[in-house]
Amino acid sequence: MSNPISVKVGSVELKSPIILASGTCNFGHELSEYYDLSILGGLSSKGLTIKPRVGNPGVRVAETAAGMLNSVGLQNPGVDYFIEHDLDYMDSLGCARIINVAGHSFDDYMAMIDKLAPHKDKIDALEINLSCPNVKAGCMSIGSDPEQIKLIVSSMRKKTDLPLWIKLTPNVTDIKTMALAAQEGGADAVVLINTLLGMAVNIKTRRPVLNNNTGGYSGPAVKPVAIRMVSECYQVLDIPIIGCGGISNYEDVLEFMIAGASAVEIGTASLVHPTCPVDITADLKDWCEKSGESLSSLTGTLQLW
Amino acid sequence: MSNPISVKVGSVELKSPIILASGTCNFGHELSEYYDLSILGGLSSKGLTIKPRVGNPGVRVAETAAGMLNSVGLQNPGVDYFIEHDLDYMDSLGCARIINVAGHSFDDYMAMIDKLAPHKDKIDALEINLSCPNVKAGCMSIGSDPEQIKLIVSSMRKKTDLPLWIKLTPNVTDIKTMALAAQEGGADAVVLINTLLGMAVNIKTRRPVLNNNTGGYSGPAVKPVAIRMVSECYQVLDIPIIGCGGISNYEDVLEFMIAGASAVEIGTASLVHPTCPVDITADLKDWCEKSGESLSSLTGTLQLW
Amino acid sequence: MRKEYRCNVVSKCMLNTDTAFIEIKCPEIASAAHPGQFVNISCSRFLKRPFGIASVDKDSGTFKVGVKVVGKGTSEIAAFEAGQEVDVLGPLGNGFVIEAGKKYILVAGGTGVFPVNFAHEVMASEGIEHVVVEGFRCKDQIVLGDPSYILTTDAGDAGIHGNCCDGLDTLSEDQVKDSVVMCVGPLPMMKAVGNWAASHGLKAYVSMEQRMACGIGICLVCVCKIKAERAGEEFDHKRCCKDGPVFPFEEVIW
Amino acid sequence: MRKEYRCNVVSKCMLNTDTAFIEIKCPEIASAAHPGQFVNISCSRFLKRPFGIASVDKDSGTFKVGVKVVGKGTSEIAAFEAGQEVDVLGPLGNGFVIEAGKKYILVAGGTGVFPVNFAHEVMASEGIEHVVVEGFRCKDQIVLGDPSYILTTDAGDAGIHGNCCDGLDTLSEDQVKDSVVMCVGPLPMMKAVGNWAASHGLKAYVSMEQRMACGIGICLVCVCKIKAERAGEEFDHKRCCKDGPVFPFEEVIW
Ligand SMILES: Cc1cc2nc3c(=O)[nH]c(=O)nc-3n(C[C@H](O)[C@H](O)[C@H](O)COP(=O)(O)OP(=O)(O)OC[C@H]3O[C@@H](n4cnc5c(N)ncnc54)[C@H](O)[C@@H]3O)c2cc1C
Ligand SMILES: Cc1cc2nc3c(=O)[nH]c(=O)nc-3n(C[C@H](O)[C@H](O)[C@H](O)COP(=O)(O)OP(=O)(O)OC[C@H]3O[C@@H](n4cnc5c(N)ncnc54)[C@H](O)[C@@H]3O)c2cc1C
Ligand SMILES: Cc1cc2nc3c(=O)[nH]c(=O)nc-3n(C[C@H](O)[C@H](O)[C@H](O)COP(=O)(O)O)c2cc1C
Ligand SMILES: Cc1cc2nc3c(=O)[nH]c(=O)nc-3n(C[C@H](O)[C@H](O)[C@H](O)COP(=O)(O)O)c2cc1C
Ligand code: FES
Ligand code: FES
Repeated sequence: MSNPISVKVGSVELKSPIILASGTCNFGHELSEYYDLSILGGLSSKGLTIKPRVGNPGVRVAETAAGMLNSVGLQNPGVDYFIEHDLDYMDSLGCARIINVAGHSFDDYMAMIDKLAPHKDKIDALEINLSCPNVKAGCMSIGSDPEQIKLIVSSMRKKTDLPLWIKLTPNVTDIKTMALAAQEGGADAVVLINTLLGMAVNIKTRRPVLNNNTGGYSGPAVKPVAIRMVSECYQVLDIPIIGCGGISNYEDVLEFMIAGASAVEIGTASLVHPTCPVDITADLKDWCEKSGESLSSLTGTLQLW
Repeated sequence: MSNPISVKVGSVELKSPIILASGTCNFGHELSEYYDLSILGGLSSKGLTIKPRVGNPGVRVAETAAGMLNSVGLQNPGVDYFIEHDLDYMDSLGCARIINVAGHSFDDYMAMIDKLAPHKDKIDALEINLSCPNVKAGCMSIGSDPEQIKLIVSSMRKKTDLPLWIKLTPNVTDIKTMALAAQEGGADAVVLINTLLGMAVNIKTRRPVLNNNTGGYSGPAVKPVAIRMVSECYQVLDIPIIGCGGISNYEDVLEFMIAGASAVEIGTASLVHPTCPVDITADLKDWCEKSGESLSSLTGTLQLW
Repeated sequence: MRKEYRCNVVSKCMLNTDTAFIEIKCPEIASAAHPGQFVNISCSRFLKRPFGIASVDKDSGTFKVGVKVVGKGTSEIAAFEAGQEVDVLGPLGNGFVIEAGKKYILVAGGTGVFPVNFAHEVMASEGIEHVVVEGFRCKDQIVLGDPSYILTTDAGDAGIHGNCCDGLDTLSEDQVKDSVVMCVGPLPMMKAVGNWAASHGLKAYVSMEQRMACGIGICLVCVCKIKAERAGEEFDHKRCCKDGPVFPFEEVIW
Repeated sequence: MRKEYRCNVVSKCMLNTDTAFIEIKCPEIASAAHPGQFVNISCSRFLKRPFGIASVDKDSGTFKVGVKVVGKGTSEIAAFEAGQEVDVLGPLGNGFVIEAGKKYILVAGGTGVFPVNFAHEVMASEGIEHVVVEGFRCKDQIVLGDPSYILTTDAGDAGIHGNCCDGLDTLSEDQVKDSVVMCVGPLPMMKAVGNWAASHGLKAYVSMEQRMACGIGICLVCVCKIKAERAGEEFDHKRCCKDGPVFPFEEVIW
């Protein structure tokens, strides 16, 4: 057992199950001042769109019990700028390069694949964020309509053989249907979960704390929902799952992997303790040493009652 | 302004917006040892079913960050036993008597109404819990199918003129559709929210902590989701909303009312601090005195951005 | 009316490396507590933690609990020092019924030694005849032992080599006869002791443990299977916190 | 490499009823800090809280922050006593550029007096010419005042009756000429001071405040509107925590 914490997500080999979640590590520059990112399994870029986006105005964060709401609104420099200025940097980090792709319409997503596919030597996987609230299909997002998910994933599949990781929204009645639709469309993996939709009210001003009214809820508070969704999907899927939502220590990582995740993403925890992935990595190695087990053998070992 | 904290939920007048949530106060006996329940707006009984239920076996609670999962599984003595042994007690408490009704099928719910309707002089409202996971309609619960909601509510409506408060599950893609369906069926109010579906894993045994595998997630952690749903529904509904989910202090009550609630329910907070409704009530009175406002005037004053 | 008390830790000592003995000031609880009852103590985690009342000093208005470290809450509580503020609910549950004129056999294993310590304290002060039998894994684990106790260790490095039942077997016929057995410990042990009592024609009471939330009977998460009162049903789910934690042995479905 | 430091509070005093001055030991931060930078300090709430560095003592390896109580986090932090453990990230952000040979006008309102105190401290010790103008609501609110400062109060019960700009207007032509203005305070005040500077032909820098999560530039929640670098675009959203908090006045879109 040379590296007991290495894992595989389909064809993608990761030297650790820890991936930094999109939107909580930018493109890696800032966190590189805190630790050597090559210890990570991977880093998922800030969500990118065809055009640059300034994101939402005003207050974008609200603290909650054991978590936070954000309404950044996909602020990003646009995919062209990213390719020119940040992709090489991400390539230099020494961990898997996951590019998070967002869009407002079917066409947006297709255009994004066309832009990124030519750079496939610098990309390990495309993480497709299907939970953007403003899409052609109408007021409901692509990520809560299985037909749309299948269509969009299968259309991307035709354009690239880069691994497609489909990141799903938890704000749905039945996550299994969405995950199965992604699988049928040809996804290589699903990422569970993006943020829960939440709101906080300022009782003095009687206005939402966030200028966008609602925001994405993340942090330890969402973990029980994420674990449940990972476990539900593991029972029906044939493709791997990347677990995400509230992870803040190595025990959380084990919990996600036992429930069915092949790898995990750490989001909000990096905002609270930037070097927590360093500690988690060390603790995971320690656990493997003590238990004599490799992490990858944990995936899906949960025995339901 | 004789009582600045009195509110109305449709035709039901409550001397305070505080209602104890179903399943977190039993039928009132135990909490009466801690405070005089007549200070409350109301008390919602433990969820009742046609037949007595022993509930789920084994471990039924898992602690989480800022909340807990429960898998009690509707343990209750059955509606007949309740009517014979507990209804008079609830009637004696001096606060509104809300009877929480659960079932496994359409027929169950109808039978429950037939049992309870004759006791309408001892009942202020029926709270219909439409988020039971095992119903005739198939694996999806009644509470996540608008057609079923409308059917069941309109059928109940024909059987009783007791106020029908429909308690909805948050585990749906679009809560507005569910709330509107309840309204169309003739509901007098909706109660938002019941618990989020969650899971916790014991990493040593590699089994779910709860013997029922999943459980209902409650406590401060769910508040942002609940507030968002109350606000969303307030924007489309004509009937009142009773807010619920994570309330643990008077500021939470104000937040829910500003977002659109006419009254609120306190659940898990009673498990952590049994007398917290006493403090919240005092703080609300204090707030009214200081602000010169009545609580009922707060409902729905949220000004969105 | 009952209350949730905001109390102070008055003293703390370690009984062994992972077990703390914590004294908390709360005159109301100290004066109302009966052996077998428990308290629910707050820490920084979301829910309170239940501990059997291990000792009471009515004069100083304090009570003690023994806390064995098994997880995050107990690590935190075992590290409390004098002055620490805690929220406490108690005394909770139904304890042991101790009647003058009767005689008792108290049996403890694991953290069961704490409630049994309180029962012994009360019986000793009220002159109620009783013997105490306690089982431990090994010598290091022995806490709150008393020279009058019959101690057993699985490892055999102190007291009688064996378990509680081996300890019980050393009692004289006289000690056993007409006694009431009270047992607190791990489930298998309580079952074995209950069966031992039954085989000697003795009435036994056991103290059940279950994960709790409220501790006061309103959430129904802490149930254990108890023989149904109504005919036709196999069992009832009774609340450990309110209907128990002490139940007659023969009513528990194991 | 940068680090999150686990530090101890060394001393705490109250500057007035709702403002604490807290000294924290962290040699790394003390030696690296520049005026205008801030630290992110943990409390029991989920996110850390940002505070401008108000003073540094490199010899003792400590720095100070002034904490005005406005909510739950600041109440908790203001109540910290010596010995309290805190997690601290810092020094964060881009501070004021202080150049030898230049002269400065430092202007503060509200909690802006804390970073300005540090700037004054550094300039005084390095012999850099500067004046300090501070505006308060009333006499009671004056904290960290120095006899050399020009103080203004809205209430007129101390110093000059008026706001910071009224204070600035009392400066001699000589004091104003060729100075660089550095301003920390509420938005309307910074805007007024910036305009005052512009009308006197002076370059001004302001320190923006926004709700933060990470404080280190990775989450993009803390942005403010800054004139776009690329032509054709109206504005960029720049991060207060990483690209700021100090920005040239003329680049901020108010
Ligand atoms: C009536 C009663 C009396 C008790 N008396 C004592 C005593 O005198 N001394 C003592 O050391 N321990 C006693 N216990 C057990 C003690 O409550 C648990 O060890 C403690 O709750 C574990 O908390 P934790 O945070 O360290 O463990 P974690 O495993 O981190 O806790 C997670 C959750 O599970 C619960 N939990 C974990 N183990 C147990 C358990 N064995 N029983 C009940 N809940 C558990 C916790 O309360 C918490 O809600 C008693 C339990 C009960 C029900
Ligand atoms: C760069 C910077 C420097 C600062 N320097 C100082 C200083 O030296 N002294 C001082 O007393 N205060 C300073 N503040 C403001 C201080 O950070 C807030 O007063 C504090 O975060 C409020 O926390 P709370 O929990 O008491 O308020 P709550 O309202 O309970 O906090 C809720 C959330 O909103 C955030 N928040 C609330 N008010 C502000 C605010 N004005 N600015 C930023 N976030 C806010 C909190 O951090 C928290 O995430 C500074 C803020 C920034 C951004
Ligand atoms: C500030 C912030 C920005 C985020 N931006 C993105 C994004 O651009 N694309 C995306 O797919 N997810 C985004 N997310 C979601 C996270 O990647 C992650 O799925 C979610 O926060 C749950 O994980 P956590 O609880 O560990 O944070 C963002 C989350 C936060 C907190
Ligand atoms: C232990 C427990 C039991 C519950 N039982 C019921 C029930 O029988 N019927 C029901 O409608 N809701 C039940 N609920 C849900 C609560 O009434 C409430 O909707 C939910 O817990 C969210 O509110 P809270 O965060 O204030 O607890 C239960 C909740 C808990 C924690
Ligand atoms: S713990 Fe709530 S009923 Fe026992
Ligand atoms: S607070 Fe995270 S980028 Fe500024």
